[in-house]
Amino acid sequence: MIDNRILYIFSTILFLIGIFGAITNKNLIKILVSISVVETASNIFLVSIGYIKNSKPPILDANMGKISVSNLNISDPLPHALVLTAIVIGVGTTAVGIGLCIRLFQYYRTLNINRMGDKDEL
Amino acid sequence: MKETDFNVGKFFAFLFLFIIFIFMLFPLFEQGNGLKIEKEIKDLRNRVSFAYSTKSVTDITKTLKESGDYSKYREIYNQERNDIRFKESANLENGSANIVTSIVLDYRGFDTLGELIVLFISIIGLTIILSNLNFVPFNPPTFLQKTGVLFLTPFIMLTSIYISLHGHLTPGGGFPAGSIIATLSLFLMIGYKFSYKLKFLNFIESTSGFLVFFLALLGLFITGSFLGNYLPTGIVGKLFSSYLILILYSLVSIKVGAELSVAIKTLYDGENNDR
Amino acid sequence: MNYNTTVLLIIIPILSSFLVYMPVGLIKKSFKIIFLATILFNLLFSLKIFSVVLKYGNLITIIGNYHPPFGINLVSSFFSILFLIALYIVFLISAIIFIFKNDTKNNQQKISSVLLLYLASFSEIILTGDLFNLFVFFEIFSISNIIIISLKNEKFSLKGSIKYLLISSIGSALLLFAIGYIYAILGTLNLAEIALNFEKISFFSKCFIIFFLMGSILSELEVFPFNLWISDSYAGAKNFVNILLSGISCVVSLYIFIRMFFTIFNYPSISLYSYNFPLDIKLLLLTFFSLSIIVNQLVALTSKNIKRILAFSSAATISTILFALTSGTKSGFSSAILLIISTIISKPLLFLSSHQITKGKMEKNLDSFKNGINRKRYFSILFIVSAIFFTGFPLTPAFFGKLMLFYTYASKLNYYTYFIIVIIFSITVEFFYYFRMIHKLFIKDETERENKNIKNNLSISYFVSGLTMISILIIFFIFPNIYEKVITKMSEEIFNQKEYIQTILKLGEK
Amino acid sequence: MIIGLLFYGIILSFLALFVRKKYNFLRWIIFSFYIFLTLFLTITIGKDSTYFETFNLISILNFDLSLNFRITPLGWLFTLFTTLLLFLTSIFSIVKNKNEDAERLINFFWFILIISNTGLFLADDLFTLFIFWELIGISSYFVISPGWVSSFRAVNYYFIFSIICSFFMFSGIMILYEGTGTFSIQKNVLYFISLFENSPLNAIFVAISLIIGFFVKSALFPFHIWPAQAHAKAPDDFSSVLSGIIIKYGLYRTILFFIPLFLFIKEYPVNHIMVNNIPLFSHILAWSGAITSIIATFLAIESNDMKKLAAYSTVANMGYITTALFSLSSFGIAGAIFHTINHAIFKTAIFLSIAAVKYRTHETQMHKLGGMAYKMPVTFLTFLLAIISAAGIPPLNGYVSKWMIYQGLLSSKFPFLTLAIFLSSTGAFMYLFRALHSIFLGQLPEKFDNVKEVPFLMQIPMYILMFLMVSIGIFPQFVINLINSVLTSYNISNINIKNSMIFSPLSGIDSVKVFLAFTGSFILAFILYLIGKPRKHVQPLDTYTAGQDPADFNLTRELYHFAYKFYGPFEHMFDSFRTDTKEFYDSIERKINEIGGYFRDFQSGSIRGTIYTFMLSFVLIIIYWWLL
Amino acid sequence: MMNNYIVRFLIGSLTSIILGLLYMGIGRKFIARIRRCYAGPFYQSFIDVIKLFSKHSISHHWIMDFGIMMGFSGIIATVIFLPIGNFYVFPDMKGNLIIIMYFMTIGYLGMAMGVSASGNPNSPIGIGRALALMIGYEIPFALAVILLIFANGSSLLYNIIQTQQGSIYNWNLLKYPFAFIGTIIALQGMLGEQPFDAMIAPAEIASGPMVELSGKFLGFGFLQHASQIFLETGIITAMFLGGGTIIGFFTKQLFLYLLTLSIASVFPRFRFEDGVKFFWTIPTSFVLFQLILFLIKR
Repeated sequence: MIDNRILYIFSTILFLIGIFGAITNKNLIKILVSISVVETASNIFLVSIGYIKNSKPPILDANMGKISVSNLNISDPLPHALVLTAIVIGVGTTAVGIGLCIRLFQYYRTLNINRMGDKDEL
Repeated sequence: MKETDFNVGKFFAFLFLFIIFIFMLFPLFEQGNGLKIEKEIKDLRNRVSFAYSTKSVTDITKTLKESGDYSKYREIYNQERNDIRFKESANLENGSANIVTSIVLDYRGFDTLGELIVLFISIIGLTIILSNLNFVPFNPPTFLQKTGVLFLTPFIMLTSIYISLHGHLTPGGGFPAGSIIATLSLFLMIGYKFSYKLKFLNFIESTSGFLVFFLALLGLFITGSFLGNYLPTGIVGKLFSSYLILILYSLVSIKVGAELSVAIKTLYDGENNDR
Repeated sequence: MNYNTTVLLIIIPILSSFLVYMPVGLIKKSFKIIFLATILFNLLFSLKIFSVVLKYGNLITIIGNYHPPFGINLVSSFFSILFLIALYIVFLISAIIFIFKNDTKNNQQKISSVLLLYLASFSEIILTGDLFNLFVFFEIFSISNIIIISLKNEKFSLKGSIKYLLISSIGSALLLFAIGYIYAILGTLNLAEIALNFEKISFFSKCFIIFFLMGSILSELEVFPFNLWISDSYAGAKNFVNILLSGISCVVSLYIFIRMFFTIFNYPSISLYSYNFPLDIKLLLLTFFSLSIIVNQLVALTSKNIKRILAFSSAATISTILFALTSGTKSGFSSAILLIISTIISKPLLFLSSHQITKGKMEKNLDSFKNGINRKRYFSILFIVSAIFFTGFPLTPAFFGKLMLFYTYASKLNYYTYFIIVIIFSITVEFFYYFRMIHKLFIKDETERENKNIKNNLSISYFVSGLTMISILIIFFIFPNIYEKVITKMSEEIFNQKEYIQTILKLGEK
Repeated sequence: MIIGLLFYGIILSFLALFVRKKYNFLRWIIFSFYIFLTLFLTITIGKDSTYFETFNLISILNFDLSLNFRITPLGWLFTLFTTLLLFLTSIFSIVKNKNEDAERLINFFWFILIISNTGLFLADDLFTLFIFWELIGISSYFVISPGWVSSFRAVNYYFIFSIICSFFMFSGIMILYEGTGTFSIQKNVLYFISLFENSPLNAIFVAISLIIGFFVKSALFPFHIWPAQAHAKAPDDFSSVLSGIIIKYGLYRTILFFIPLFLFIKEYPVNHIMVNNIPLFSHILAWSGAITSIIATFLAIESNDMKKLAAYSTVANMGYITTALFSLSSFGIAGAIFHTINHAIFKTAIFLSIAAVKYRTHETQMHKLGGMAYKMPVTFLTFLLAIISAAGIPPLNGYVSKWMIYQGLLSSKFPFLTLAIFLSSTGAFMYLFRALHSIFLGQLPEKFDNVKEVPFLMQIPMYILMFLMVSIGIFPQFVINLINSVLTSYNISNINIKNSMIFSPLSGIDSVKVFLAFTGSFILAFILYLIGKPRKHVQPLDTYTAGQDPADFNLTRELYHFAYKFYGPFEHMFDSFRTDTKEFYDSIERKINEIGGYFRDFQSGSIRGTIYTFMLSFVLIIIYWWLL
Repeated sequence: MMNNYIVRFLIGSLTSIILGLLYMGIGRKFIARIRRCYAGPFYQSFIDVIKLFSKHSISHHWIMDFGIMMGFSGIIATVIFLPIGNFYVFPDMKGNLIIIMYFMTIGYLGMAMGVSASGNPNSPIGIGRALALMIGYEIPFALAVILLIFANGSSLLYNIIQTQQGSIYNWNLLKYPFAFIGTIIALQGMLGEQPFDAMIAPAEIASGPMVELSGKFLGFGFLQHASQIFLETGIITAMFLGGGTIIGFFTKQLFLYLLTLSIASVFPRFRFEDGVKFFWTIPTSFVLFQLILFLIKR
């Protein structure tokens, strides 16, 4: 029942929820959280590409025995590798974001972006 | 946006996102010719990762070299090849049982090194941004925290070492192991307010990073291309099988552990009160 | 031809950034030398590679002994290496300024390692031949941008960097979506192979890929709806950061745009046709970029802060470059290259000299330019010369760029010719606010107390870097046919996608 | 040899820049020496149009850009009279700029102006024309506001207009270049004419791009506000150059392009709308000239600043010239060219005398001046002769060209255009007399009692100009022969002239006999004057104050000088429909600033706006694509 | 050939002065008759001129003398170009209309310059009013001139007169009646007669320009006014009444002058800006109507 299209639709919905959160939230931390939601949505999409119906994980271990060219019944390993990197990138950006939030809070005494002096001196 | 028309903003946001949602759905329900996302994919035949999982990249490239056209690798996929048996086949291309780790460190190793730098630069960024910021110190550790930390630390240490060493056999590898080490240092901070000096952590971090890249650079001088595998690959499935991946992944775990603990330390009690 | 050592261009800076970051006593003292040594190494090594490229044509570097469709590869072609050399020169200049300015004493070590990683990331972006690798290093590039902008730790730089962070993280998510989509359909991540069978993709997925790829690059390219971060980050950033931002960040994203559109989507002959939703991509891009030109120029006209004016004028020039590229003809491309050359040369100099002129003043708006000619005579002359070069005085590269631009839109582009009015509007506005600034230099400032003793302590680094840039400007003014050969060769290379694929996938010829 | 001249000029300009402040006059002597050199060379080269000279700059990206020059009769004529007048103003400015501040910069940019002036007129291809055109735009801008405290506002309209017109011209050139493959003017003009057949849309675009330059540079109707502002702020001797010469460049370029076009259409009106057998487009241009002259005249009548008055009169004269030019009759075109020359001469005379008055009194408001004639007779005489020739009164040169313009207009049956020209020329007499009265005649204010005549060096150009006005007025045949050579080069029928007797289809005049008539009647009046009893000199105030001493009613001579609202009631007639075009441009500027401000605030708005617009723009692209 | 011109010149100028003064005398008698009182003999104006030239006069500056002389010589120079009957001072330039219109302005300029040099504020006010009025009546007059030039294809008065020879029916008066009416009203303004004499009104601005003139300068003013009458009536007769032989020409001129005087003695004075408004509306519409008729017919 679960095939690529359903996964694709699921990840787009998650993506849009993340963006909706990023747009409508007032608090900066909540925005950063919703952005990490967006990151995870893209990661999920990336993993869902490699999904093959009732296939085994791409790790050669005892009970799988051998990998033969003819019946290669494992899911695509490449997206897994890509996701590994994408997660860390998500972490990186959120880390820097949090640092900036701390500094902004220390400056403006509030995290509500509307009151962060939008009419500054130009 | 003023406070009042906030929910109007919400409505509009919803409208925009609905339009984008429709746009994103078009590719699925499109009749026109040309490739598109199918319902489900049968096998890895038309993908590059078929060669990765059958560890047959070098001899595919050898056959392609004669024909001179590298773009026609899909036809050569169904050539007969001896299959890889767990704990028997030896001296393969990279000898790691976990194919994902083989891609992560061997076939597309450069991405992981890039990822390493991402983490490195974001932590430096964090320290630069939060430089000389004084934090409100946490209240002293309660009894519960002390005993809990005391009880948990050995087990955490054990799992992180296990994960980092078995990177090429079981899922997980350098990055999860590093994050576990970081949690360890967090517990120590919470429990005993003890943390290594920042200078020491930075030193470990930069040396391990330097070593990772240096070893990779050795590949260039020995095997003629950067990140080339100059160590023997051993028997698939054994603990000591693909030596280069083993070394690299352990260094990565040390580096990530040191880095994340630096990050946690700066977030925890600021940079300057370096006890 | 395989040439595996170009990787050093990327690895050496990374190794030295680790070295520079070590809190060891020995390195603490000598990290400046290491820093400059790596940059010089990069510059010289890229010159050597350039000579090899001239001899053997495009070079391919294989990483990990796995040939391209499987492993990651770097491509160093005539077009990309020249870009690299130009960017290294600008980076060297801003690095000199950064090193010899001794105010950020404490974390100068950390910042220099960030800069080295910045250097490694943009050289990787320009050289890479793999899509996911481009994404990873593009992320490093944008994170380092965020960090550099937020160096000054005061209101504007923080706001600018947080805005930039938000946009670039959403952009990276979009880019990931696009990469996943391409991999799902074509099964490969290698740029050459994607270029080879990009035609086979169906119409809507092609639009999906183009839109999502564009989404992530455009925010870097400072096109209007996406460039909301410029005004705060340029105004707040330090001076050498402005030079980096205007000189390198824009040009790198331009390179990605050119590489994406011309080699991968094979832009001029892209076939985007579907029965009920025909997409005329050229018209869409043209209207989009002309809108952004107009808006950027208007904001530059009406803003008061000097840095903001220069920032938006550089944003407008980049939209003009994109405007020229969308014409898709050879002359359009050569005008784009000419404008890029003029931006790379004169924009950093503008920032440098305007910073020096408004050094003493508290707020950096137009009035602080007053009486510049006798306060800081050397830097005002620099400012005037670079402004004239930037706005396209006859016989300067910018002038030839505009000449070619008019020529492209005058020729057989039927009703597109009337987009030229946008260009005329932008040139007039540009001339106006540049000459207003120059005019302000000459005006006597009443408010200034005549304290004769303001010794303008001419910092050597600014003097030297200003001198080098001016000499480059003059050379380009006197010998225009230096860049003529370069442009013809570049346009040939860009416009035949086959040759790019040939070098990587060898397509049957021995 | 022309290129040698230009390079020599550049070297001299830099040399003049480095001369120290003490030797100011040395700088201006170099300046006037250089102009004399150009004048001498233009005369010696003569009119043979085979003289071709090229200097290739670079050949880049299949463009071979080169400056090449050719002596065309029209170009030669324009160079001759412009360099002559520049030489005269340069003599005048030697003394004037003795202790001016920031005049080092003025001298440098004025030098560039002169170089590009000769370059422009002798240019043979469009690229050189464009380069010098842009050089003029920038250098004249810098001379007008050379860093004085005077704000940038006064001159920004002029600056914006000149950039717009130079870049529209650039796009026009590019379209032509794309068609013909070369920049040379002859080929491009022929191509431009043939363009109307095969791709009318492109042709109209090119035509508009060239016409805008003409409208802007010669300050026709929608753009007629910049001369007044530019003159008020320009250094006094430069304003004579500004209105004598710089305002003619648009005219020169239009003659190059549009006269052959309209004449061609006149012969073969294939599918063009013809209004009493001239193309509709030239009809519109003629009418725009007429409207400009009327508006400028009424603005001049109102203006109280003498430099603004002279500027508006320049705009009015440019209006006559355009109307005459686009009536497309041989007399009309000849009259237009002759009137450009005459206008340059008497306008320089007016401006030099105004500059002389300002040099001595540092005052430009007319009602504060008065009675200058009693103290500065030579300046008064030049101003009087200039007024007579500007109003077109017979013995002097203004009349001959106005007469030719009337012949041209009447012979090609334009009743209402002639009426408009006639209205504005009588109006011209009104404001010119006002200037004469309120500056030179009437009561001399106390504070100007010790005003002396301007030094002799400044008087030399005035004498030469007076001589020029009178000699051209009496013996116009020398100038008309030159104009005939220009007409033959455009194969328009020549004006038949037999030593100072001009025959036109409607009537003929002999300017020598006109002069004889005037001198005869003057002698008669003088004889009558001698018959009458000798007169006694009396102080101006005696009769009026009937013997009482004005001092004890504390009335000063200044109060008796009626000059402030000279035509007050007349001006009130036009109060109902007084549209101030400057107000119109200011509103445009405010609008642009507003929009720019809106975007600027939008840019630096709060952080949340960023993501919102990011997604919004995505949606907009999709909607735009869906609508497309 | 030279003396031939001098003789012709003297004939032309002296006739205009003498006849002008004659018309003024007859006119003065004519107005007295209308007002039912007695005026001096018809040669009264000759006596005034001789008296004025024999009295001492005062001047404020040599520019004043030069100006008054220039004014008078301007009018005389215009008269030279006027066809007196069929006698022309310059045979090869038979009365060019455009020259005449422009020469008239010299007269005004000279007078104005001399008078404003006198320093008296009243005179420039008068001159300002005169010039403003001039722009008023020049419009209908110019329109009539344009009409006639279009009608017979040449701007020489000689040709205009030739077309009107023969019977009274082909006078331009009958061919273009409305144009004639417009020009008559314009003539009223040119001569500065009653409805439009705000510029020299003695009651308002102490007779405006003439306030400082005394002795021979006032004499010059008189002569200028006299030859101006002769000139303007001469032009109108040439244009509309087909100037016949010498005597016929003079009688027509007198008739026109008396016509203007009769209008003058009946109407009060216009304010000069209302005068300009009047000129631009009523007479201009007459002549315009005639011109449009002519254009439609052609």
